[in-house]
Amino acid sequence: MENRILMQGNHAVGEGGLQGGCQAYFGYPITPQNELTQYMAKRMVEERKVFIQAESELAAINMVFGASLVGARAMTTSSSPGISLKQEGISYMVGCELPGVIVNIQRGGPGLGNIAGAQGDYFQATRGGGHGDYYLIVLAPDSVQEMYDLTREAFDLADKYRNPVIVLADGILGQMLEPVKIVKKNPMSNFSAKKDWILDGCKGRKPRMVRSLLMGEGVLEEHNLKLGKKYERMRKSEVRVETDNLEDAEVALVGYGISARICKEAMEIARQKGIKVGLVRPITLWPFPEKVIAENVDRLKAFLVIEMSLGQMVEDVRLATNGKCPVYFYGRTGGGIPEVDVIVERIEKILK
Amino acid sequence: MKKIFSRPESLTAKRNIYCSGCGHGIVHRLIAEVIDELGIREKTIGVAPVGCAVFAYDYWNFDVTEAAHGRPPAVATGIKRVLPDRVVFTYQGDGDLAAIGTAETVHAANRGENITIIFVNNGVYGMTGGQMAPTTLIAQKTTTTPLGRDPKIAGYPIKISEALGQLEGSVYIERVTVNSPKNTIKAKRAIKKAFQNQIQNKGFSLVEVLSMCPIAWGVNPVEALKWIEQKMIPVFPLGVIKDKDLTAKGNL
Amino acid sequence: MGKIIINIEQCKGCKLCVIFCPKQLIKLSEKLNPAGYHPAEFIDNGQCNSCGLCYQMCPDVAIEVWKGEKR
Amino acid sequence: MREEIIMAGFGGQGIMFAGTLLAHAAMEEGLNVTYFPSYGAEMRGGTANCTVIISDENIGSPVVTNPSALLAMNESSLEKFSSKVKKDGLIIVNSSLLKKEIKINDVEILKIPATELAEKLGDNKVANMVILGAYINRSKVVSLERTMDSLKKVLGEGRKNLLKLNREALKKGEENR
Repeated sequence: MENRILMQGNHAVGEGGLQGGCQAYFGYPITPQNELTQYMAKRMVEERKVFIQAESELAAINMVFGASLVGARAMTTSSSPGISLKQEGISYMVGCELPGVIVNIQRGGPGLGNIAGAQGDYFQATRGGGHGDYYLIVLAPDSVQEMYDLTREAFDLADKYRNPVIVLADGILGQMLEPVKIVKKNPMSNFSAKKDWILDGCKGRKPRMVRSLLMGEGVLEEHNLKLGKKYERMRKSEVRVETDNLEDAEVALVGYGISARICKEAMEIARQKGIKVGLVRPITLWPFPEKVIAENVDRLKAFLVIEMSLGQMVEDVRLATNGKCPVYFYGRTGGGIPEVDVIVERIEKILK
Repeated sequence: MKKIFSRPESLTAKRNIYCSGCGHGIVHRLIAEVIDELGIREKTIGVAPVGCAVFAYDYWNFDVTEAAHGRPPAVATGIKRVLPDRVVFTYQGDGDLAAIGTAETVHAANRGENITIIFVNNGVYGMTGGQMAPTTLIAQKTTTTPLGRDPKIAGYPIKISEALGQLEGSVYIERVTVNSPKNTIKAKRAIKKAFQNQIQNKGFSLVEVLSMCPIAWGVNPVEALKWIEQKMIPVFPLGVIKDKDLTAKGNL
Repeated sequence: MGKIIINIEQCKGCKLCVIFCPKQLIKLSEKLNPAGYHPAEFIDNGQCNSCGLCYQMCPDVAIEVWKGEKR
Repeated sequence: MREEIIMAGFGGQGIMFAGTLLAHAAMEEGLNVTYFPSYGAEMRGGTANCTVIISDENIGSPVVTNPSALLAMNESSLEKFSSKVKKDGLIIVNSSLLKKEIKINDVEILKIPATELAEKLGDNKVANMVILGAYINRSKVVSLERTMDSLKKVLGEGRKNLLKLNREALKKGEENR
């Protein structure tokens, strides 16, 4: 066996961040991601990097703004209600083209909701989230290993596009322990030399300004069109998706994150019963892997979308099918977890 | 002949968009002069607020960013912690610092962040059209207190500098004004000290500047100077509110 | 003996320099500048002692102060 | 092979620790494993439980409704989870804290006086290890030796002084079946 360590999902995000070159972390307590902030409090200091427990999520994201502005790889993490508060800062970061990593360990909502794992923030994450006209890459891990891997990679993606990146996980992934293979690499090699936009004092160059207020006639539109081209590049290059058993499938399950693992289990059980079920697991929720859905609309009898919400990603699946294939939905909300047996029953019902 | 007073290097040649008689232009210049005199232009990073001074980056000839409304102290914290050898300051109005950004201000001070804050208090929201600010005086008429600020409805003018002085983390807090040449020269001394404190790693320094807003006050620029003298200073008295240097020497 | 140079384009005619000049050497011009203000105008009668009070109070940093060499 | 274990007891009975240890040993055995704790208000003073799934295949959800085994450290945990155990499953119960008689059909029940055995070893806090030892013996899902090795790693340098006592308790549980 390769060298694996047993790790909590929250800790894996922290360690992934460190391996991704995180130089500054700003947190604020909220369940179920507290272990992450606690982990960073210890590890960032060990690594002689910046750690602050901010006075609020608002302050934390704006500290990320400041740290990123001067060239540091910076991260903040929270859970749903806290992520809502961070949306202001995220929008400003996009406007100013500042990279940064934001991790959402989703819990039940709306409001204070509860502290159980949930997937109610899909819309918020994939439609920008804050005010204005923008998109972020949204990564959705489905294991503790991917909590580590995707957080690490999020830093590269953020720098590559000078745009914040969201890692959208949930309380179950945050709290669970699984073996993780730690991959060390030099995270700064690709992008560190190219930050010719940072503010670090104007020695030897003209003063710079970083801002998102663009009042001149047509200036904001021009800026947004430029950002729009960036989003197009992301759409072209960054789609990630895992598929399984689609070749002979009659029904494809679609789920992300922890729901995808439940789908995998349901698929195994259905196959044991002789039902031909496949799986589509979006790893990037934005850009959404619409192509793989569209390519299968003629062969499949239906898609069944599984989420821990009242149905959010299902809309993206419907858009991708463009009415050419029925899309069914089964979700649990408020901390409920979709049940494997129910999924299998639904598949049987669809095929009847 | 030789030039003895002129536009400092840290100020661009750009004409400012502030109203006639507005105090911001004077405060901008004082900061620019201090930065020139301390020789720190190339290592200074400014953080502009949301409010009338949102365009400050157009006027300062060094690196400047703009923060979300009320968040400059958090942005400055992120900058300063990553680059502790740079000089980082925020420039904030009363709405930005003492209303929406109260938490960020209080906690930056309480952490003793080694940053400098220039707090411009003119008692109104200027940019949005003269609404009540947290520092609006009792009975002062604004567009949202058309009958004058009634403390029973809208509370009292907040003395945020005095409140920040109570915090262990703040090092130096002084209230000044720019309503006369004499006071302006004093204001510059205070701003210089607030920057020097940071350079000497002393910690959180804030200078509150009572500043003229003739338009929102409904007076002409000359009357605005008197307005500060007669109405603001009795509520917001000038002087050193806290100076750990002096406390240590037993002078305060 | 000294003099001041006023940047007419930047001046917004607020009069703060006018009221603080100890020798009353500044007045508002009757002409308008491009922004529509009556800008400040220096009355150069040899009495300016380069005290700089006008510069201190100018919100538009539109005044330069010059000082003559000692004779 | 797939084992789904729910461990439950009072907060402070070392439920989370025992679950983590089992997960660690399973990982060292080269198996796939997930550990999922109950978290939140329950953590403090109330009941605590965790779920460990061990499999030689990929594991889906780390949460199970119907476990194959229940390790119940007290009576209330037994009442809460016993009816959910799968047919032909296993319940190991800490009989030291059990007042009522238990009757559950189609489930094997193993009674271990874990608290008393732990007290004899010098500290009733290691009752969790006694129960875990009994489970390891009964299920053979991980070896005792592997668990002993894992114990050292999970305790770490900071709690090295507790290693000997915990190992004794594991062994005690493993012998009592």
